[in-house]
Amino acid sequence: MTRRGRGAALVLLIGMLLLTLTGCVGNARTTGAYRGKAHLSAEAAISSLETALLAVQTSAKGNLFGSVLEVTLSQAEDDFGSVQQQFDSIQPPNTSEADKLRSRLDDLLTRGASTLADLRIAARRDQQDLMVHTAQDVQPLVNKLDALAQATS
Amino acid sequence: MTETSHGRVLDLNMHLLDRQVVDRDGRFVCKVDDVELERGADGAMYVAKILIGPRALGPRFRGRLGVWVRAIAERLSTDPIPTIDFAVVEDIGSAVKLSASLDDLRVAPLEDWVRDHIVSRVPGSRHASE
Amino acid sequence: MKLLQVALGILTAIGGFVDIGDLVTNALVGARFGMSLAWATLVGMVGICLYAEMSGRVAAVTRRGTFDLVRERLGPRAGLANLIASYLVTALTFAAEIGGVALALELATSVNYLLWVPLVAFFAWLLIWRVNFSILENGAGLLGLALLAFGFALWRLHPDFGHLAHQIIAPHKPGSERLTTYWYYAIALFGAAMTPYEVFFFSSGGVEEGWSRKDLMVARLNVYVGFPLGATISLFIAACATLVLKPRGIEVDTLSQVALPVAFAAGKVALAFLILGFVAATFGAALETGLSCGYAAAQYFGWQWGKFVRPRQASRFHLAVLLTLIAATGLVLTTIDPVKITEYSVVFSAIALPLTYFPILVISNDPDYMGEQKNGRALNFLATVFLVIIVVASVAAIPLMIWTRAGQ
Amino acid sequence: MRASDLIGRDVVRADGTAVGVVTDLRCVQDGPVRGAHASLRIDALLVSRHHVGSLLGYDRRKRQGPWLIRVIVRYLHRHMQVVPWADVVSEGPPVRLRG
Repeated sequence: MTRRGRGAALVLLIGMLLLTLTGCVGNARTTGAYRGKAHLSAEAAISSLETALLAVQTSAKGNLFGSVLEVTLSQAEDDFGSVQQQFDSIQPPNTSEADKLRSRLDDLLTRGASTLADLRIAARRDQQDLMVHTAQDVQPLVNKLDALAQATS
Repeated sequence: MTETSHGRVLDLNMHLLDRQVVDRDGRFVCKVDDVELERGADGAMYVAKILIGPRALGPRFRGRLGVWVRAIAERLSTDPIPTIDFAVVEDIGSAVKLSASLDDLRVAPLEDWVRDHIVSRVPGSRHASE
Repeated sequence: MKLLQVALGILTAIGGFVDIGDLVTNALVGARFGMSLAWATLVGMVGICLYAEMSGRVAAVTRRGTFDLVRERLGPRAGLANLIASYLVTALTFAAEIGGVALALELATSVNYLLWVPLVAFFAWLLIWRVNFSILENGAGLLGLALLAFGFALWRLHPDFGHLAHQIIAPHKPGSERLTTYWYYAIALFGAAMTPYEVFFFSSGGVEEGWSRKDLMVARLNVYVGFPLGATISLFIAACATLVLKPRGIEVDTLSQVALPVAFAAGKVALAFLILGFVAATFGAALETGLSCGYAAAQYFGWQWGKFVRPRQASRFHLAVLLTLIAATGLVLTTIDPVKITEYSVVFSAIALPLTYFPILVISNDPDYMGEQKNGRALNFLATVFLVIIVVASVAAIPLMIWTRAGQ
Repeated sequence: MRASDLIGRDVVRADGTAVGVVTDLRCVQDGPVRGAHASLRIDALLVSRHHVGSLLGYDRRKRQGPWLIRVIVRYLHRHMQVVPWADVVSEGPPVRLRG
């Protein structure tokens, strides 16, 4: 490779790296693309909810330190929050199907976020029973997100 | 490297250039960044000195990088390029072994500067690891 | 006494094998692909054994460090390009390890990892500055054995081992994943198992300790027994994730998710061991990567390097390590997720691998240097097969990274 | 003159036809004593079409393994020749050979 070629390759590499690192969101021009993004968001949301649920279940068995529980829940909440934020920032195409999908997923994400916040609060206050009780809301949410993910795949 | 009837044979680029130089106590001195050739009285060319440092290595990078390295290094130092005379070379093996001591050679101004101005000021720099 | 020494070496090799890259990548892949990519870890394991054995032998016979020889065989220009690339990858891994230690401490204390980062960095520097190398290596390696908690958890999960084994032997890509993503993660696992810094570090240690041919037998034993057993821990991590995380649809992007299966299956004591193992493995690897950055630069330029001389006598080496430490710590403090740094660092390791593997392969065949100790025919055949694999993985990695948007 | 000035220099015959570039300088340790040992005398030039892979050593050793690398590098340097220093008329650049 020539010197110039190598320099160009390096610039290209760094550019591509930045692109992948920032993981840009942007617009979804077609309903199909929007469905694809909704699908990915639903799956990521499921991952965070299931993580929280697994942590609560493990903690209820007496298998988890308080510190690990707290960290896991707050990370799950953070991840969930960024999924929600990313999905909200996508400009949906102007179709009724997209609008319907958006409101459905948006609703689930809002409920999920508040459930995760409740779990984190209960965990920090050491209210084990309340936490386990709140966690009962997670499974139905996951099921609905799963149904949405199936429908958009 | 082979021995012939009239002396050892070695390929300069492959067996000498870029090889580690160690002093008589096994301490690392430098790399053979380049060597100076001298024309003998008989007209033949002989290896005279090891050249050290960015001003020796820079030109070997070739191209623009070589020019840059050399230009920057020349701006930073106007002293003559550090050298080691081949008279103190004891052996050429997987390293170039000298018969002299690192302390007498004074060929690494950057090492001296970093030692005197930075490393020596950090507590514990004079002690061996525990 | 001799036996004890050999056993200690092997145990250290096992505990020292796993670092943040193995922890994250194996759990991540297990949760997404089950055991269908375990073959990549196994291929990487064979590769690192070959590579480490050759470079250990080269170090013992020539008493020269890897980059010393790289410059000699590739010339100053290609050698410099090689140094820069390998240095950057190792420094990136260094940052990932520092972040990993901080994340593990966050799990133990629930204090935000960013507050731990400066402390971890300072402590790492202090140990590099003051503490003898074998203590560092053995301590981190032995404590790293606590990661066997993954094995205990796996046993407690009562899996159908036959089924897991079948998934490994007859890999089948999950239908929901694209083929490009599958191959991208195959390269990531390969890079995680075959990180170049392990080899710089291993052979530089050999040069410093003045290995002779007799020590070579012990080193070989460490490699051929310790590394495969260490790689088994990687498989345990993947299996735990396969059994606990995958059915729940959990995608791994935090260290706590790596730990959850163990707590879930084996309880608090196992979890405590695991966190200890996290800290030891990542901290040990942080020291190794930090030193490796210094080794690489010092060996290329011919500076005095190493832990056997006083810091005063290896000023430029210690300065290089310190500057790298500052840069790596700075990178982690930008709040880029250390787990993300790790995911990239393993792929970049795979990309940079041929740069050092190739010269080592050539030198281990050099009759001037190696004499009777040069590679045999069978080894050369296997090493050439791996050269092809390594080059293909390296060349394919960047297009796959772009195509799959880094495995999304 | 530095060794690096000579290495990489083009080599031409007296009639101006190109021979290749200098890839290495073959030395014999039979010169006048310098310090405790005889000096290294440049005895010959290794001349090939280009540099790539020359330092790996396969161009001058017939049996160094592994096979795959050897075959490739030896093919790249199939035109390599050893030119005695006595044949050099001027060091150039370019290096001029007699006859």
